[in-house]
Amino acid sequence: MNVLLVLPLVLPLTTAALSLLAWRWLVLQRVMGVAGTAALFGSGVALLAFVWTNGICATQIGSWPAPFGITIVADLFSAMMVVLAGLIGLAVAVYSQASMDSPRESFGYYPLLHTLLMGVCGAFLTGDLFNLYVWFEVMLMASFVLLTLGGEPDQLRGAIKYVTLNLLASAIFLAAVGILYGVAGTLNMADLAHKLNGVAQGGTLTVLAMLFLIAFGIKAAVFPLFFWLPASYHTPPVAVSAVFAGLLTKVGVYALVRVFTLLFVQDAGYTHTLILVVAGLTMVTGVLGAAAQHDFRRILSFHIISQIGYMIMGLGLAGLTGSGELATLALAGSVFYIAHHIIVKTNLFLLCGVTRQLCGSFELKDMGGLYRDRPVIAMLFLIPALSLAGMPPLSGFFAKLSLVQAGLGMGQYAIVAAALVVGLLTLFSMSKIWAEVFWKPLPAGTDGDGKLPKLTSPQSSSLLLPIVLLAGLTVGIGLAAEPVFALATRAADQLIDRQQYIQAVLGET
Amino acid sequence: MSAFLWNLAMAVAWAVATGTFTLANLAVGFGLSFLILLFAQPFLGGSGYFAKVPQVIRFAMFYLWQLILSNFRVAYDVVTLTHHMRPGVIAVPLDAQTDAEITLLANLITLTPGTLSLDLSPDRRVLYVHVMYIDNGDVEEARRQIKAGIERRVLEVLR
Amino acid sequence: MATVLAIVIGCLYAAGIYMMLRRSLFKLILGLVLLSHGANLLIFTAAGLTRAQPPIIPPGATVPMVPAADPLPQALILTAIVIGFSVLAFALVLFHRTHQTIGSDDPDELKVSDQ
Amino acid sequence: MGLLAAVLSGFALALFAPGLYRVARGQTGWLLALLPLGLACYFVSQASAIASGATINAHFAWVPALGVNLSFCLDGLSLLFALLITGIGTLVFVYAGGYLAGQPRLGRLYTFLLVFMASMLGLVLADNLLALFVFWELTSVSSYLLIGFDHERERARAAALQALLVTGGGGLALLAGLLLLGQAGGSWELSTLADNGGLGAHPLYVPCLVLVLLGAFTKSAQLPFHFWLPSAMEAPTPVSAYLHSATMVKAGVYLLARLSPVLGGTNLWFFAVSGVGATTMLIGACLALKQTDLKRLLAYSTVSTLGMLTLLLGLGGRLAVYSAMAYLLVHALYKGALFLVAGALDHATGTRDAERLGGLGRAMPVTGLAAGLAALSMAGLPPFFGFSAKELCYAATQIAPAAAWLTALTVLANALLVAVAVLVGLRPFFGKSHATPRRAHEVPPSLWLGALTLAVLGLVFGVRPALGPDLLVGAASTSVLGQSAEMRLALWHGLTPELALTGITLVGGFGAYRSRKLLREAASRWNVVSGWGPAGWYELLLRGLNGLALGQTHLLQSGYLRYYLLIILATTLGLAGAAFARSGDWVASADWSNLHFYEAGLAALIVMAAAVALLVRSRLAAIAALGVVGYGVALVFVVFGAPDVAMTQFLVETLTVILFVLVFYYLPETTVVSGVLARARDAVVAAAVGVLMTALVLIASSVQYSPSISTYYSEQSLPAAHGRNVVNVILVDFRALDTLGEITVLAIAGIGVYALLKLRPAKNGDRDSSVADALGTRSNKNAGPDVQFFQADSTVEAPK
Amino acid sequence: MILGGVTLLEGAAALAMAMTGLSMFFTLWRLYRGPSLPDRVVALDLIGTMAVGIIAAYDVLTEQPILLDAATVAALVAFLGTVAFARYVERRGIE
Amino acid sequence: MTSLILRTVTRFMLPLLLLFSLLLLLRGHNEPGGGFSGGLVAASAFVLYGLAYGVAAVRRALPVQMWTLTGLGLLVAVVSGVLSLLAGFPFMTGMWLPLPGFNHLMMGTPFVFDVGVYLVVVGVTLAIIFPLTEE
Amino acid sequence: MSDLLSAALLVIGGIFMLLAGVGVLRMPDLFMRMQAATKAATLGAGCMLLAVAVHFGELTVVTRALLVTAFVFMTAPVAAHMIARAAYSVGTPLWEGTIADELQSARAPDTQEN
Ligand code: NA
Ligand code: NA
Repeated sequence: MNVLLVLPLVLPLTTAALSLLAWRWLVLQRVMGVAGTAALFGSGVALLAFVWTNGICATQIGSWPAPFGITIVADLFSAMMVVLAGLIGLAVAVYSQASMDSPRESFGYYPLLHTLLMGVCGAFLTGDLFNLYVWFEVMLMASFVLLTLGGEPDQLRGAIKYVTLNLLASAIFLAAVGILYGVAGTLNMADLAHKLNGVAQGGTLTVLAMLFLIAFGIKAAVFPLFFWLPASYHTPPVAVSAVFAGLLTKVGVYALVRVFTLLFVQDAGYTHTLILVVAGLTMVTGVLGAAAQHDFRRILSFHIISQIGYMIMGLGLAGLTGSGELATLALAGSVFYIAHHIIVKTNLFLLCGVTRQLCGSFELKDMGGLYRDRPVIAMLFLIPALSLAGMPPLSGFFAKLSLVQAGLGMGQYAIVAAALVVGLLTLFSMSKIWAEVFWKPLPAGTDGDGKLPKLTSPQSSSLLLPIVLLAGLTVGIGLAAEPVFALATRAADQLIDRQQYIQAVLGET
Repeated sequence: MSAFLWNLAMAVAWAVATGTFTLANLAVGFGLSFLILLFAQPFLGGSGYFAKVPQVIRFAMFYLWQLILSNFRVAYDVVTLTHHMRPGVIAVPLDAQTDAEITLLANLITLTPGTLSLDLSPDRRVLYVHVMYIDNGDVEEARRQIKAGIERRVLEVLR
Repeated sequence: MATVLAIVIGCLYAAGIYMMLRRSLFKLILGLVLLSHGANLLIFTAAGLTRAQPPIIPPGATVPMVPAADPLPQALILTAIVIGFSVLAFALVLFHRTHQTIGSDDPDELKVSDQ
Repeated sequence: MGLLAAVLSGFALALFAPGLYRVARGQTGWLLALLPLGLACYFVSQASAIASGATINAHFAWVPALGVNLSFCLDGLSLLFALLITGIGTLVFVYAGGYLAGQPRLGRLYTFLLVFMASMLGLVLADNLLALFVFWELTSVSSYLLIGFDHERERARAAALQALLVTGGGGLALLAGLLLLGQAGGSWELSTLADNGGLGAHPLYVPCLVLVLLGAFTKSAQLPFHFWLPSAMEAPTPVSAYLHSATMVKAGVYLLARLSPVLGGTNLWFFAVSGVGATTMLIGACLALKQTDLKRLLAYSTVSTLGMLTLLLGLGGRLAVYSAMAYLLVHALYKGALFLVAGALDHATGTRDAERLGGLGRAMPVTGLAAGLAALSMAGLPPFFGFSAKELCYAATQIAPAAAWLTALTVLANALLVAVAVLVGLRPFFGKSHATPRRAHEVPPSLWLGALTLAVLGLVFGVRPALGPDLLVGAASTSVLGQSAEMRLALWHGLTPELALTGITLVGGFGAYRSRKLLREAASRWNVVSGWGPAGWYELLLRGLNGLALGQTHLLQSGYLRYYLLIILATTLGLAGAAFARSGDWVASADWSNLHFYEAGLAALIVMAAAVALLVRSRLAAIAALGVVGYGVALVFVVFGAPDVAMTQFLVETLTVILFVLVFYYLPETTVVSGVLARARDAVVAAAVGVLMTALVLIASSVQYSPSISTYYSEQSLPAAHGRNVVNVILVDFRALDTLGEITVLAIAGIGVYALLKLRPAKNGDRDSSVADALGTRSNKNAGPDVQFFQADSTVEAPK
Repeated sequence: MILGGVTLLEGAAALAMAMTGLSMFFTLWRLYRGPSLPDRVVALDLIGTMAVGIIAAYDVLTEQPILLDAATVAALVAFLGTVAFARYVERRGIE
Repeated sequence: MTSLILRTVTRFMLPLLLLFSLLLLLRGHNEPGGGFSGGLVAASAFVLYGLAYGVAAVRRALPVQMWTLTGLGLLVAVVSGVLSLLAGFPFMTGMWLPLPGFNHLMMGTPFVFDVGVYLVVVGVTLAIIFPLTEE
Repeated sequence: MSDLLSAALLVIGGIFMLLAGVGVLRMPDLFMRMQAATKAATLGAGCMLLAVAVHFGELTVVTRALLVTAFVFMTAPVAAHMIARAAYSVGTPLWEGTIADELQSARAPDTQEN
């Protein structure tokens, strides 16, 4: 257990350090890139299996008992997130073999990827609020560098906004942590939950909750704090966009879920209603933003925002109910949605990169002809695209279904209506891409005779392997939704039953 | 120099032996060992160390006096309303040759209120000094004061 | 004392924010630095100030002299300072390169990437 | 098991269709038709059992936690639909092979057709509400892909999108409706819901009904959602025949029939369903006559007929339901046939303009025969099946509330449809021949087989209802009604009012046919109005959506960093302020006592240095002032017993200043100054943030919910961690993980700075060229002005 | 406010701190006014040196010799910053 | 041409500062200091040397690559934590050995960790500042 | 006795500091500001550090205090020299009362080249 819990931190960091030492040996870095992420994925799966059988488990770093040391703790939710991080890391590492240019590779791409994953996993696993800040910064710093790696003008333009707004979020987060320590005298989240239990509703804690909502809301890109995302996600190489799209905002969502199920539940009538309002507005503004775009990656970027709305919708619903079947259903919906979304969104970005290689552009108007000439890629696109829009029987349908069921069950009709309408608009958006990129003939004059270039064999296998894998998962999660949903349900149960978490971290209290 | 190190080491040994690490005790140890070394000089072979000590002390007194004097002069100008300064940049031809000599000289000049080492000529022969009080506007006199005063004494100590 | 420091913190935040809103990348980053100073002082102050000995155990003792300052916020601030420095170093160079590339210090010139 | 296999076999086969097509080429259609044929045989074999009141059930758990299960139930209603789907499916597969022979992407068409067929089967067999929805959505998607088969044409893509959005939108309403239904009825199984009886009194009834109806009406092209169906005629004809006349568009009708025991029987049901149905029936028929394109004629007539079916289901009762089932069957037969004929005509002549076709009977005798039979059935001439079904309809309308009005409307609509039947089924084969783009010729058997089969069945079923329709219609209406309708199909019921109405219909129909040009002219004057019809609304909605999206994006994602910051800060202030405002239990005490002069001085120094940094013009002066702020903060740390922090702060501050100097030392100082108002606004926001932070710090230093954990560190530092500097022990032992993360951040920042400075894109590389090209050369040549900071000239050597 | 201390030494230390602090404000004014960049660099350097002095006086005032390390570092970095700034002035010129 | 005075003083101060940085590192566990401030002082020393003699001179004098230093530091830090894992304790549990010959002086993995911090700080600070000066 | 000595050193140091502050405020040109300020401040800091050494008297503290003092005295003139040199080379104006500038005349020929 001690080993399993820290492997998701130790493995990427070791790989990153070794990659730094192998600064000049690119081949070695590439091999370690795939091997390291594969090992991370494997360790994540082992952790998930362990938590599934043994319940929430924790290890006290440095053997210092909680709440004095830092606790690394995995419940099903965080273990699942680690698995997904490993999966996305692996997919992107394989994809990068063919898609990443060697100048970027030789300026630290692989160490950066590993440290990014380390930050992400750390954020998922830590049981300490300040330590969470540290992992956020690890992730953020790695993302800054990955975003700017290459230094193209658009990358720099986007990065300024990305960096500034995220630093503002960090500053707010740090201030909130400082004040929380000031009033509660501890940083361990389980200990905080334990100590804040008896604290009166509202007041100072609600103000603090708002600060955390803002700080994590910026990271999660919710309305009206999402500006950094559409400003930057379309600028780096596709592999980078893909890993960002899959993981970064989800860490913000994870943090929101964590603190708003564990710490800030005293004033749920206020805070969680607010979350629900934010969820609805996020869905709508995100999807409308996508509708205004004509660039493949920008459309996908705005859809991330829209989807974040769904993820926190379950959180808001669950908080309003407190406990019981509907709360579990709502939160399970969020968990399921996150898992589904990470796989699907990453895949869409990866596909977007392939279409870019074939058509030579990200602009819809300059693309086309892929359905006629590359039916396999077209079908591979259709799977995540339809899943994103919530079409049955793919993963997205069940994710949306559970949220809508919970919402209707609680009589929260407005948010359900928003969720359904936004689903339709997402479908509209995906069909726009489908019609323009796949159905429409390739515009003449772009690449001469309107013929698409060929991918070389090793190139195409490294590009398509992760796509096929992720598409298979999307279908698989849909067809075998029951086990995944059972996982989500148990994860939600653990989140709602705070005592389990507190007990696992603090021991007998 | 080794004699000085010996002296120092013996002072520390004294402190260890007596078991009290205070400034006063160290000073006592230093003084005692200086005397021992001074008397042991014929047995150990000659060293410039003992000749240097009075020079160093004399230089320190001189420099301290300069420091106090010029400080009062500058302080007077700082706190009074009227300016009595007659500033100027003068070139001081150097007798000092090694890096250490030049650096020490320049730093000591700078450290004294009223004079400031501005620049060294590329051939290291001339040090340009900003002087705050050129008495009676006599540049040559100011130059002489520096050469005869501080430079001579520094070189005395170092050579 | 906490009151005075609280006001200082407020001033640092206000100054930082005001500078970030100016039309200059340079001032933007200056504002970020002020903000991180504010955050560090905030952690220090919010945890409860004590005009006390450093939390260092003197020779012969087994615990620090009483009263000693709370060591935990100090450790947190140290971490935050280092992280802030890393971020700042990167951001500075990023702004520098952007300035070189765009040829302007005005953040309004960065619009293009959004539209 | 049989039902599951029946549904899944289509999906499974779909995967292999393209591969099969590569092998079997022209024979693929025949081969694939074996699957629906086999399934049809299977359903036929179950028919007698079903008719005797039995059902076949199958249940497979899928996602029980969400109520989604693959439970199937084959009853009379499902059987009727399943036979239509598989039977007509068989003919369509054969037809498609001939119609699209040589088309390179025919394999994919087969795939989508198979997916559609399987989904449609699943839809009508599903007993689980959510499984039904799953298949419902799958039909929408496969319909989208099929309508867009000719995807290189803009119009085909637009039509596909339209169909997808309209039916998809309805689908989402349906989802909500079904979920409410399940919630209200306490079960996800249709059979259980039906057993539990009507929900008319349930508080959720109204929203539930409205949402379900939205789903049904969009799918079945009821007004005002009908417009997607004519547009969908962009699909290849086999698709139109299969999806858009015989099966998919009837899914809505199926749903109404299926749910009428649960949701029917109320006034709302009656008014909503039959009202919409009647309107659709009439308007559809009117619009049909306006058309000259064969397929659009048929499409509008389908809209009209779907309206009539809806009307009948809205009326409810034994007769209405029975007649609806009968008419549903007969419509599938004749409309399917006519679509296939229209396709054959198009194939043979190269045009689908009804007015440009004529006298083809000699060139295309078999097709003509099929067309004639189907048209007569459609017109309702005895002894065709159409006649008996229409009689039943008239009988049903006459006993409905507002019988006179409804009957008149039905007769009027039917008369117009008679005209359509003549126009489509008879006129092209009689009279003068016209010049056509292609020289007319008889089509191959694959193209007439389907039409002829369906048309002949229309005649046979009319004459001998016992051969099938009797049983099917009876069983279907039994499942809808929950009891037997106790009726039989018959050609002759005596001299009834219905017979008279049929006569009127026929006469009126021929009149309308004769005067169709006049009618069209009259209708064209209407265009002003109909231009604003639902299709226009759709366009308007899309344009409005686009405008809204652009406007919103322009407003929010403006590209101006300072607006982003302002919005985020305003949100922070708003949320925190609101939280402050709604509860007054927070304490913040300002404590001025016990303040040392040097502390006050330090505070003043920091604030003033910050003010200098803010106010001073020169950039370097601001940097120096920033350094002073840092030193001041470090002194605060000194004063409050934090030497470690102070040391680090001094070091970091100086390095920061050096970095600032290095970065900004040659940049020109051209700063744009905002206007007075903007500055005032920014100042207000900044001040508010400052006040907020001050308040928070004051609260934090006066509120203490629980004692701090930090005494532990002081006590354990020496004995357990062997260190006297507690802060350092925390950093490298108690909370070493923080430090591990921290040095990782530092290392990444190092890479970042290095890469930013050393890795640059080629200057002239345009943005669109591939990254590898743009970054192909590692160049330091483009690095700004060539200034060396440390070393003005490199003549100085390092010392030995 | 508590001004000064009880003993002579405390009084002297407090006085020294007060005087140093006051001159820090004067220096800050010079930093603000300039007029030339070197003036500002001088001001920054001075503030560093004054910080060393303040720490030393505070050491005596509060009997905390351990703070000397902070003074050492302050002295080091004040020097480093000034040298860096001076190198900058040489390259960039006067403002 | 940099100032002779600066160069002379720098040459004198470099070893002193490096010594000071090691002192900070070594005694950090018991008195103010530690890997981070120690590393920064060491880096400052090199920066000062760079200011006086030019970056190229520092590069010539420092035999290791910045990335090697950084990677090595990270690796040392991780390994110091993993050691306890191998012994069956949680990650980063301090493991102490008495230093033979010294009373009360212990050598432990937290110290090794601090050495890792020191290496990373030196490597990164130089990796940040030197390329910037070569702009 | 040592208390008296360190108190005196502290006050003297404070006076030096104050002189530095007033000097940097009042002197008419950069070079004289430096003359007045940096040295006074260095001496002031030195006095205060000596006061620490005298006050505590323990070896560790004394050596440390003396080392810092030495460090300050070693670096401060270098820093002052660096600024002055840089300031002069970029043409920072001298006070109008300046009576001689021999560096200017020495440099005259090569300033033409630049
Ligand atoms: Na930060
Ligand atoms: Na507090």
